[in-house]
Amino acid sequence: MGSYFKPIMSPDEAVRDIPDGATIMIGGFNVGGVPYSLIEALIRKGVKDLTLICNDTAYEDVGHGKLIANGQVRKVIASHIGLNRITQKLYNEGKLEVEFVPQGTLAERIRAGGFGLGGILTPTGVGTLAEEGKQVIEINGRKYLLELPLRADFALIRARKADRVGNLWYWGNARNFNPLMAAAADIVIAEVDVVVGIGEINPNDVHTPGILVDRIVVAGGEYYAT
Amino acid sequence: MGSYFKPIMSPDEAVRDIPDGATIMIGGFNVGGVPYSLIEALIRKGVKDLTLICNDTAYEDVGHGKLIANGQVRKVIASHIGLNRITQKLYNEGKLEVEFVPQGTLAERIRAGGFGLGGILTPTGVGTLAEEGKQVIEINGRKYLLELPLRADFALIRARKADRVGNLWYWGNARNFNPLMAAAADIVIAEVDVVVGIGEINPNDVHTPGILVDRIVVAGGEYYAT
Amino acid sequence: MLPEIPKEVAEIRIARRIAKEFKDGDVVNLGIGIPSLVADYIPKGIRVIFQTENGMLGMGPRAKEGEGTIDIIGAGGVKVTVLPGGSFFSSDVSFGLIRGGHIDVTVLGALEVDEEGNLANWMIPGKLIPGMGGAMDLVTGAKKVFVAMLHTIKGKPKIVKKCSLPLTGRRVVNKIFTELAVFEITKSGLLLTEIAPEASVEVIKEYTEAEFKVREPLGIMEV
Amino acid sequence: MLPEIPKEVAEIRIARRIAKEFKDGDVVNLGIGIPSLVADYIPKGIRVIFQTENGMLGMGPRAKEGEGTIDIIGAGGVKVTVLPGGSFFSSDVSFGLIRGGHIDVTVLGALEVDEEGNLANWMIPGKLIPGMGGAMDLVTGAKKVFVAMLHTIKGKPKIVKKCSLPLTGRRVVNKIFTELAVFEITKSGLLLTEIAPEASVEVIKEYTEAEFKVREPLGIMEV
Repeated sequence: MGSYFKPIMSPDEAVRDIPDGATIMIGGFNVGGVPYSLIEALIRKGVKDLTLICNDTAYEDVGHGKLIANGQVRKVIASHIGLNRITQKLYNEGKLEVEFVPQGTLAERIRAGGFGLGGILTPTGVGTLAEEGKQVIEINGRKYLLELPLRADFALIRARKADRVGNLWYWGNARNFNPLMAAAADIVIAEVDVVVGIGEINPNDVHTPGILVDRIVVAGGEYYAT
Repeated sequence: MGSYFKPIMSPDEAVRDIPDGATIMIGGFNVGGVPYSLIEALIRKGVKDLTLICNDTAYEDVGHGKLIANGQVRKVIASHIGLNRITQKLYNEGKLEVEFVPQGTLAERIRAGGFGLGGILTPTGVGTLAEEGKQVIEINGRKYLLELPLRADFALIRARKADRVGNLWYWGNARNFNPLMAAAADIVIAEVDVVVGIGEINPNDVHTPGILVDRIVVAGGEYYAT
Repeated sequence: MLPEIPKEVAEIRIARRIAKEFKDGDVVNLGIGIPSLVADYIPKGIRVIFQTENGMLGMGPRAKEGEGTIDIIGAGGVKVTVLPGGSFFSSDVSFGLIRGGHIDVTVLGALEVDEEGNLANWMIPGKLIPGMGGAMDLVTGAKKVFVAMLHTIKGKPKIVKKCSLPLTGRRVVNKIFTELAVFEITKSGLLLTEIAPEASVEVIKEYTEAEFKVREPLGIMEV
Repeated sequence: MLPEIPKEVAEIRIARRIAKEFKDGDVVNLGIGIPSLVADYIPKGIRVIFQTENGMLGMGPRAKEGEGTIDIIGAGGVKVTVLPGGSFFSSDVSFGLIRGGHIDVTVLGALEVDEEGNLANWMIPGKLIPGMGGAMDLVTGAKKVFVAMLHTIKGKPKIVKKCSLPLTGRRVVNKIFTELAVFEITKSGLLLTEIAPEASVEVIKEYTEAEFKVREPLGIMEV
C-alpha cells in the first residue's frame, strides 16, 4: 500500500480525492460502527452521484443517511432502507436507484470482493425476488444463487483503535461490515477514536491487519454524543 | 448445541464416540495448532478407516501424521503431504487415497461447509490439475473453479484458552484452520492449554464463539515439549 | 366472532408462549416487534443465548437509561448490554452462524404465512419496501423458524392459503404463534396444536384462511 | 560453458538481488528454499512486511536457539518471531489476503518456468507429489510473482520453451532471478534484463531453452 506507517489526516484531507461518481463502501449497522466524521467531510465537500454500498441507510438525519437526504447519492446497494424516510421517498419517486441484497449475502459479496473470490453460492433468497437476474446452480438437489463480488473505489470505515501501521481493533458490534470493507476497496480510510503505539494492540487480537488500511482519521467527538 | 456450559473431558473420553469410518477435521499447519492429546487418544483407541481433512499430514512421527503411519486412515484431503514420508509412500503404493486441495481453497471449502454456502468460485488452480473434475464458471471473461463445501463428523481443534461456555482464543499462527473447522463439524472437540473463567476472554477478542464448541479437553503438557 | 384481546395483552401472551419453547443453551435470534418481547419471558433456569445479526452472541437486557453505547446495539438499534461469556464478531461471521445452521431458533414477525410454511414479511409492493435486512438469511439458515404475530390484521386472516406478498422464504416456517392459537407446519400441512381459552376451533377456522388439521388432544394455551 | 559458482554463493546472490526489488511497506511472502534467504538481505531503511501463509503478518527473524514456540512458525515449520505491529489470523483470512491481491510480491522456487510465465513447482508425476500447499493461491493472487532458482539443474536449463511438468499456475510469473541472469516476462515474451559478471549473453542462450530478447542496455548483476 505504499508506506509502512499510515498517514493520520483530518477528515477533510482524507476524503479530498474522492471524486463525483465514486463507489464508496460505508461501514455500520443502524447507528453503530458508522464513520460519522468522514461522512460529515463528504457532506462539506459536496461530492455527487455517489454509489453507496452499506448495510442500511441509517436515518435521514444521521450518518450516511444525510448524504442521501442531501441528494449526493445516485445508487444504494443495501439490505435495508426502512428507517430513512427520505431513502424510501426518493426510491419510490424513481430518483434513487436501490439494489436490495440480503444482509448475509451482502457480507459475503463484500468479502468475496476483498478476498479474490469470483462469487459465492448461497441458499438465501432462492424462490424469492432476490433470485431475479441471478444464475441458479443446483448442487446435490439443493438450489443456490450465484452471488458476485462487490468492490469499491473507497471504503470509509470505523474502528475503536488504530496503531501507526494501520492495524485496527473494533469494539462491540460496531465491528459489523467494517473489517470486510477494509479488504474490498482501492483506498481504505479508517476513522478511529484513538491511535495507540505499535504493539499496544495484541497481535493475536488485531481485527484488521494494517496492510489493508491507507489513511487514518481521528474521530471528532461531537458525532458520538449519542 | 444442547448445553450452556461445555463439558471438560479427558482426551480418551472426548473421542470415545468417534467410530470407524468417521470423517475428521484436524486443525494445524506443520507442527503448529495441532491437537496432540486428542490425536494420541485416537491412536490409543485404534479407530480405523478414517477420512482426515487437514492442511498437511505433519510428520510420520508427529501429530496426526502418526495416525497415517499407524494405518488408521483411508483417505486424506489436504494441501500438502510432503513432510510425512509414510503418507507419500502409502499414497504411491495405492494404499491411501489423497485428495489435494490448494491451501486457500481448502480454507474456503471448510468455511463454506461451516457457514452454509453451497460453494465458492476461486481463480486458484485454473489451468492446472486442480481443475480436474470441477465445474469452470466464467465471469466477466475470467475463469473460476466452483469448489464445494467440506464438512466432517468431528473436528479436533486446538486453542490456547477456553472458557466454560466454550469461547476460544488462539495464540500465534497456531490459529490457522482451527476456527474454520470449529464451524464445519457435527461435534467439535477443542483441546486447550487452559480453561479460564467466563468473562476472562474479552468479548471483542473471542476468536471462536462458544456455541460452536461441544467438548473441551485440557492438553497434556508432554505433547508440547517441542 | 373474534375474541377481543387488547393488543398489548395479545403481544405479551405470544411472547410468553414462545419463551416456553426453548431449552437450556439454545441460541436464539429475535426479530423486531413482538419477537423482541420474548427475551423478557424466558423461564427461570433456562439460559438462552441471544444472537443479534449485527454481530453479537450473549445479548443481555437493554442498557439503563443514560447508559449504554451506540457501539453495542440490538438489531433494532436499541442500546443493549452483553452478558458474561458473550462475544462480538463481524457480519460475515454473524451470517455464517445464521446460514450455517448454528442458530437454534429465529423468531420473526410476518405479514402473511401460508399452509406450506411460506413466509412474507419484507415488503408490500408499491407501498412499503424497507428491504429484507437479515430476514432471508435467518429463515434459510436457522434450525427452526417461529412466526410471532397477531392472528389477524383489521379482522383479516394473516394465515392464508397462499401468500400474496413477495416471499421472504419458501417452506421455511416451523411454528406459528398468535394470541389465539399455535400451529405446526408439518409435511402434510398445517396442524393446530393449541388454542387460547377464549377461542374455539370454529373461531380459529373462521379467522384462518388456510386449511388445517386439529391435533388430538388439542392443547389449551396458558395465558 | 556454465560459469562455476558454488551453490551457496549462487543462492545468496539470488536472494540478495531479489531483496533489492522491494520498496518500503511492501508485503512479501517468501517460499521455502532460496526464497526464504531473501529476508536476510533487505537493504537498510526498507521495511518489508513478511507474511506467512499459516497466518501471520510481520514475521521477524528466526527464534533464538532454545527459544520460540511451535505456535509461531514460518511456512517451513521453523520457529520464528513476530515484530511489533505484526498480527495473527486464521487461514481463510491469510489466503483472502493472498488471493485478494493484498500481497505485493511472492517469491517462489521453481522446477520449470517457461516463456509464457507458466510455472511448475509442485509435483513430479510418479516420483514426488508433495502437494501444492499454498503455491497455487500465491501465484494466482500476489501482485507480482518472482521465481528464485538456480539457472540449471544438473546442467539442464530450468527456463524452458514450455513446461513439461504439471503447472502451479498459467501466465503468472513476472520475473525470474537466477545466479546468472534476471528475466522479465513481458507480453511479447521473455526479456533478459541483467546478467552476472561471469556470464555472457551467449552463455545465457546456451543454458536457457526458452527464446528471449535482450534489453538494451543490458544490466550487470551486482554480486
